[in-house]
Amino acid sequence: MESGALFVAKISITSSMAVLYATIGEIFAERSGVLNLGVEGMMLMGALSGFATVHATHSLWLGVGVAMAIGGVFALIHGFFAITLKVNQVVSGLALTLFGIGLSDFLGRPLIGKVSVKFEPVSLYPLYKIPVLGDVFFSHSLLVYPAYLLVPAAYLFLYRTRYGLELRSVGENPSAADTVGIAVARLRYCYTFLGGVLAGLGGAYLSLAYTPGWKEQMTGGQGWIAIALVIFAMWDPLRAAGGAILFGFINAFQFYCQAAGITVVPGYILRMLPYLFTIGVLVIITRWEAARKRVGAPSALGIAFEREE
Amino acid sequence: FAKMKVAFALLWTIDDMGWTTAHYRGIQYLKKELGDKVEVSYTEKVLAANAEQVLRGYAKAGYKIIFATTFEHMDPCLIVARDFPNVIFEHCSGYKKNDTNMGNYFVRMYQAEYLAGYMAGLMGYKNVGTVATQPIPEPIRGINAFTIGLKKGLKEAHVPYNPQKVNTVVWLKSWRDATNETLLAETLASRGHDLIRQMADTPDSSIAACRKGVPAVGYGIDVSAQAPCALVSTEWNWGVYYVDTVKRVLAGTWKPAADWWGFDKKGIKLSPFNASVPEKVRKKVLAEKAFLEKGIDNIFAGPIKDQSGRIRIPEGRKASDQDLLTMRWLVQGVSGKIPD
Amino acid sequence: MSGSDLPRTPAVLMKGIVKRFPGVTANRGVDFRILKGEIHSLLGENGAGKTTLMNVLSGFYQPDEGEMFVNGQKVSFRSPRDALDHGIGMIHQHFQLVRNFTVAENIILGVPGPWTLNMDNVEKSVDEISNRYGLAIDSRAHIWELSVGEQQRVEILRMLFRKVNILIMDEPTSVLAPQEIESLFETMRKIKNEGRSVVFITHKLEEVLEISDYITVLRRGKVMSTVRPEKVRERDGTVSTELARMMVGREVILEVGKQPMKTNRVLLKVDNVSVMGDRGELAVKGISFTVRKGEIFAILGVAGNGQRELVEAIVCLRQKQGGQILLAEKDISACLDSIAYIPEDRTGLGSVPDMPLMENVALTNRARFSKGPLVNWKAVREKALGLIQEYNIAAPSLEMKARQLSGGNLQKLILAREFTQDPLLLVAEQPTRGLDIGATEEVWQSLLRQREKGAILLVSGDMKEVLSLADNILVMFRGQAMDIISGEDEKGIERIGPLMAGLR
Amino acid sequence: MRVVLKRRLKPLAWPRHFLTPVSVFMALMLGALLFFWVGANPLRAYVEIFKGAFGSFYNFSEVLVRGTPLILCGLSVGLAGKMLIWNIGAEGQLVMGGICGAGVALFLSSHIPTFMMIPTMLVAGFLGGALWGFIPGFLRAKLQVNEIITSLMLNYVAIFWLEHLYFGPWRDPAGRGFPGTAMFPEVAWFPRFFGTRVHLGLLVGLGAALVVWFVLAYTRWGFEIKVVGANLRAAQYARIDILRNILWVMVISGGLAGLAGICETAGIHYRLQQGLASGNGYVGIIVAWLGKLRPASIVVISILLGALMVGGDQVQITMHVPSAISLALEGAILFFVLGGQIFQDYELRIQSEAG
Ligand SMILES: Nc1ncnc2c1ncn2[C@@H]1O[C@H](COP(=O)(O)OP(=O)(O)OP(=O)(O)O)[C@@H](O)[C@H]1O
Ligand SMILES: Nc1ncnc2c1ncn2[C@@H]1O[C@H](COP(=O)(O)OP(=O)(O)OP(=O)(O)O)[C@@H](O)[C@H]1O
Ligand SMILES: [Mg+2]
Ligand SMILES: [Mg+2]
Repeated sequence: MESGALFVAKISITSSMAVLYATIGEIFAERSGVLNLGVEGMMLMGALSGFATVHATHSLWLGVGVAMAIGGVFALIHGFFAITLKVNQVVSGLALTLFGIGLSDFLGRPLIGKVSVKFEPVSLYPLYKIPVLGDVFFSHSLLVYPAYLLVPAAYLFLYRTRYGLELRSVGENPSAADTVGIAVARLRYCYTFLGGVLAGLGGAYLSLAYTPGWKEQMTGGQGWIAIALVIFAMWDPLRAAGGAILFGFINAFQFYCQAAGITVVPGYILRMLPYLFTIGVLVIITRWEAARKRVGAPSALGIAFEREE
Repeated sequence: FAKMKVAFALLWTIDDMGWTTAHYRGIQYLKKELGDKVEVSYTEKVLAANAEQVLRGYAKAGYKIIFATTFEHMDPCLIVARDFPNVIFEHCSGYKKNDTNMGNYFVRMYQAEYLAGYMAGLMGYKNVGTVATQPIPEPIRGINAFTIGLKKGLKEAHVPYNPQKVNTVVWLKSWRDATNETLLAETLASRGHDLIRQMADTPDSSIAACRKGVPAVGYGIDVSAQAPCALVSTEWNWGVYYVDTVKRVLAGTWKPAADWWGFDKKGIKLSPFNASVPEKVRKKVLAEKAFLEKGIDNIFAGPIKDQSGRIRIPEGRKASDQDLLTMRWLVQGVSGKIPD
Repeated sequence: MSGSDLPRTPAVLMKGIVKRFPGVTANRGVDFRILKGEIHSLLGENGAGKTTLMNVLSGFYQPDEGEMFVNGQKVSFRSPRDALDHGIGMIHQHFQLVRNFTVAENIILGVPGPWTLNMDNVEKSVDEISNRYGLAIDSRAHIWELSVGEQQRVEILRMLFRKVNILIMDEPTSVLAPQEIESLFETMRKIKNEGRSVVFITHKLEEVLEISDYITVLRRGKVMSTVRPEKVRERDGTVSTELARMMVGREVILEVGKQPMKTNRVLLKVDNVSVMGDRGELAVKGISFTVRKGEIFAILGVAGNGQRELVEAIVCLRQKQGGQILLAEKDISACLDSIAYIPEDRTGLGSVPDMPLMENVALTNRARFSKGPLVNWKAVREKALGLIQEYNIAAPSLEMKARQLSGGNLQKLILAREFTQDPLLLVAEQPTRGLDIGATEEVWQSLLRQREKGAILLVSGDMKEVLSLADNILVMFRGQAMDIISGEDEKGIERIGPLMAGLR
Repeated sequence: MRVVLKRRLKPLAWPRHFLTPVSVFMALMLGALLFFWVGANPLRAYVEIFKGAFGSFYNFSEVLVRGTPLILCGLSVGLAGKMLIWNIGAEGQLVMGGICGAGVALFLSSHIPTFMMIPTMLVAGFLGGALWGFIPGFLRAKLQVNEIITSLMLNYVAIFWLEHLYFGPWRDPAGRGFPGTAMFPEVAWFPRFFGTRVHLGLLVGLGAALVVWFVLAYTRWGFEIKVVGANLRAAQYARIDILRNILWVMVISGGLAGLAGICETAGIHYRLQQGLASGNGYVGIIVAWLGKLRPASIVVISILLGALMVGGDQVQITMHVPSAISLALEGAILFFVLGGQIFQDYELRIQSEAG
């Protein structure tokens, strides 16, 4: 029996990974100015294709790769509509979500209830021996550990590299970026694709590690949570990690209270809590950013770029 | 000679690995048994708002027997039944019927729950964690039967236990929600519960239990393929009811009734046991099952106390079907409240 | 300078450039040549094709016909990057800077280099260059913290950092104060002396004479002529009418016969008003003045010295911190209808570019054209047609979107719309910026006519405009009123330049 | 040589009338592939869909029934969309409308005269949705909090609240512990027409469409909404009270979705139960944008999507094709219609390398 606090900490991590990957991906896409509301659809397609691949080939890593590729390809559909055709990005993203839900549901039929190999928890050798932290952080499935690298890497990439600077400039002022010779459309495609790849990875985490197997709509709204978290995190990968885990925590805490027989608040309020909490934090953060005269959102988010010609 | 047309309105998809899959297996069974006499059709995802449309559509299309298989279909079914007196309607899991052409049916899942609990008790599991779904009489009855069986088993195995808390119930407030089922099962396993009772309509809580190295008891259909650690699963067995009903209609003997089939009519099943269930335990459970098959059901025979220790069913009395169908209290030994 | 008489190979040669837009041919076979180490001015009325030609040269547009040579080599640019690679960089009329980035980040943006970015190093080299060219700037400041003039310096620094050989500047002086213009010219000369070339686009002919080595005049997409400045300078140093005729094809004098008005009772009273700026600092610090009926009162200053904030407080777009503003003795905080405002930002603020002209006419007039909750669109249509006639606006139909109008025509439409409100006070902000001399003349005349009906608060950075129109001139610097000078006061007028730079 | 897309100065006029049909056709071709995938004859499938939707008076009446909540949700999203406010929360507003209207039907029916019953329920439904629209509207207007997220999050909250009510305090005491409120008294049932399930809600939807159209086209307020949507700064300049406009638009937008909620409960379910929140609010977003935010088009699109759903049920029955195909088709249609727009706004140009 694990101590309650440690357990909740640990499970907050495991249960938030899919959202975390998708959030980081969406941060990249939005930082480049592309608002992709199709995260739910991309995650589902990733989850399905990942599981289907593993089911057919028994190769876990191939499954992860395929999930990421399919997530990316789906993102490119949105990219094509948003970047090349310049249609309204909110609508295009919603269409992607619908299409993803419908298609994955449709194609995934024969796979429901099938079992295959899956990612088992692996304790990372020396690290898991660290007292307390070792168990919380380093005895997860192999799909969790990349996130530990991804989060700081994403942060450093955004703020400490030339490519990060270019990426941000494209989301802030594409025409300025264009003036200095940055290929706006190409970058937007790249990062939209990356967003899809990570959403696909998030989906694969669900279908290959967290709740192995395929079920229709198995993401259960996590794609939307990811989109909320991007704003919550003010487009910052470090804050996104914090937010995702916090969100996982609130959800886990709810069940933990029930299991432990603690009833402070009625159950239905507890279930609303993650959502009310998101709204609350969003309000606070927005106020805070406004007070600092800083708007976190990329200035050109959701706006198509077109060189006047 | 035209085949008789039989239709089913289904709650969800035929491969949801839970409620609807169980009905679908029933449909398959019906086709296998009476395929030469009937033509079968079904519609998935019949939500409350469209139930009337789907049922009416079948009635208009000349279907003779229409099964409406979820609670929310009840009222629409009643309305359509009134408009089509020559069509026979059967509604599953509700309580309304009429006197001419609509009956209802359900099966006594609690009997299987009782057996599963009994098995768990005999094996010495005294701190069960239950992933419960929605707080309506059906799961409540199941939890109670499971707990009654569990305590009986523990007593017979001479395992000391905390009479207030042998079965901890946590409510999902949903019939199916894979990620939260996983989360909940992991929470229970990590809190030291020694057996996870899955009650949701997907095998995910059993799967999560297996991953945590805790045995599970599956629900609805046999989950052993997905969750090898499942000791046993309690299964719906709708097929026999469907075959029987259609036969009665063909024979002209069908009458609207409120059917509630137990082991005596094979309305439910217990899956094969996991290899780890000892032979002695199996024997005892099967012996208990044999009673039920003979129609002897003393599961809710008094004295039965509720959580507060109050006697709910006094000595010498047995809960009536009416009591069972409206049950809103938990027996002693269950930890956790009925949420609202 | 010394090198200008030596024979040189052209740094850039453009031959027979044709660029078509839907419905317009902006360049109709332009030949253009830039020598090494020269300042080459490009002149022409609005729509002559100057910007288009330079957009072609800097890789933004692909020409439909024609060839380009850089240092004798044939080139074809697909994007600005290609042009930059050939050492050609353009500073646009609308600055192309990322507001949330620092100066150094903007400068390093798009410069090829290694993966990682060491901002300290970048800042150091930026400081170095800014010292060398006398372009003082804080390389760690964010763009949004900078004045327009400073932003322009960032644009120039960015090109210098990239070591461009051809620097194109599209109307760089239209946003600068006289002092700033002088220092810009200094920088341009330094660049030229290093053997690099500058293309300078402007509407101000005096500047052309002062700085250029060569002048090319475009008209309707064709080169009218390329001359040396000496050829178009009169003996007294003024611009010959020849140049204006080359540009517009007719005589333009740009003089308005302004008669002094009988000043009347006080209309607007601004008393010790302070206003916060966007960055949370006091942008206007206790300014007081009065405007009388029949007066054109000008607020003159370099952009970014608080004029914008003051105007926004008067027209009810911004809250004031302290003080009082009274219009005809009524407090203005109630957002009075008797004020009309012609904003500098014509497309962002003054109109809805994606709406038809008719709806744009209704924009500020909707109350006038409504009965109860309903808008009388028929009346709006009639009014709009009337305005188009009266103000000579070139618009084929009322269903046309506002963004399809040219700058000058859109400005006339906004002017006309605001005049119909019969306002007591008309606030006109940079009403002729970017307009050619022909359009400018029309706008000035309209303003003078309006003066007779109420009062005009003219906000401008253009000294010539202010001197031609204003009865009284308030010079603003860093949020404070330096002085108020009568338009008749010759001595006072001489002090305006220094006052704008903060010297009392 | 390369191919480039260039925006046209003016959208081409001639493709306007058949672009959408052609786009829908293309989407159906993609759908045909899906049918092939499951081994169904696409042509027959589409014939079945068509017959299922329009094959009989009864079938068509069901199309109208499905279309009714879509009209109201589409109007809800569309009105906010005119102002560039993204109301993703129609689903939750619908639920709140259902709850409030049901509250009236369940608890006030003895206090309200019969002829006032249904109007009162409509008002209550409107107010319920309006409240749920007010929250994101207020947060957006006053505090600039992103309304996409807040309205979306409130959907979950509303649905949990609904569940709480019909599982808990509002559960039918005679319902044997099953979830769901008691049936409304019959005075609270919306009248149905022609012996079909087409109910008063359809008229409410059509009426609302008419009102929204009139407001947008002819009133000053409608004009102001459009200005705010087209250029926020110009709206400020024109002294339009943006705050108040956002608030009112979100309140009315929420109210429209709320009407959808009460129409569904009082026209179809006659009680609160599982299945009130069945995605109509989300489909409303598609409806609004497929209808280009125009009320008349929103009505037409709602009915067409209703037809697709009813027809989709039909192929499921006759050809045993999974029901998910309707959803995939909706997504595909949305994509193709969006993409089809390109032919109106852009021209394809082959550019030779000049220079
Ligand atoms: N992106 C465009 N699309 C369509 N037409 C354009 C575009 N840009 C310029 N034009 C047209 O090309 C012509 C030349 O415009 P250009 O901007 O080069 O003029 P300009 O000489 O720079 O004028 P100004 O003095 O007003 O800056 C004008 O008639 C203009 O309307
Ligand atoms: N970006 C654009 N998009 C579409 N049309 C444009 C664009 N720019 C210019 N035009 C068209 O080109 C024409 C000329 O525009 P431009 O701004 O160059 O006029 P102009 O000659 O400078 O007039 P003015 O002297 O009034 O400023 C306009 O009538 C307009 O329809
Ligand atoms: Mg122009
Ligand atoms: Mg120009």
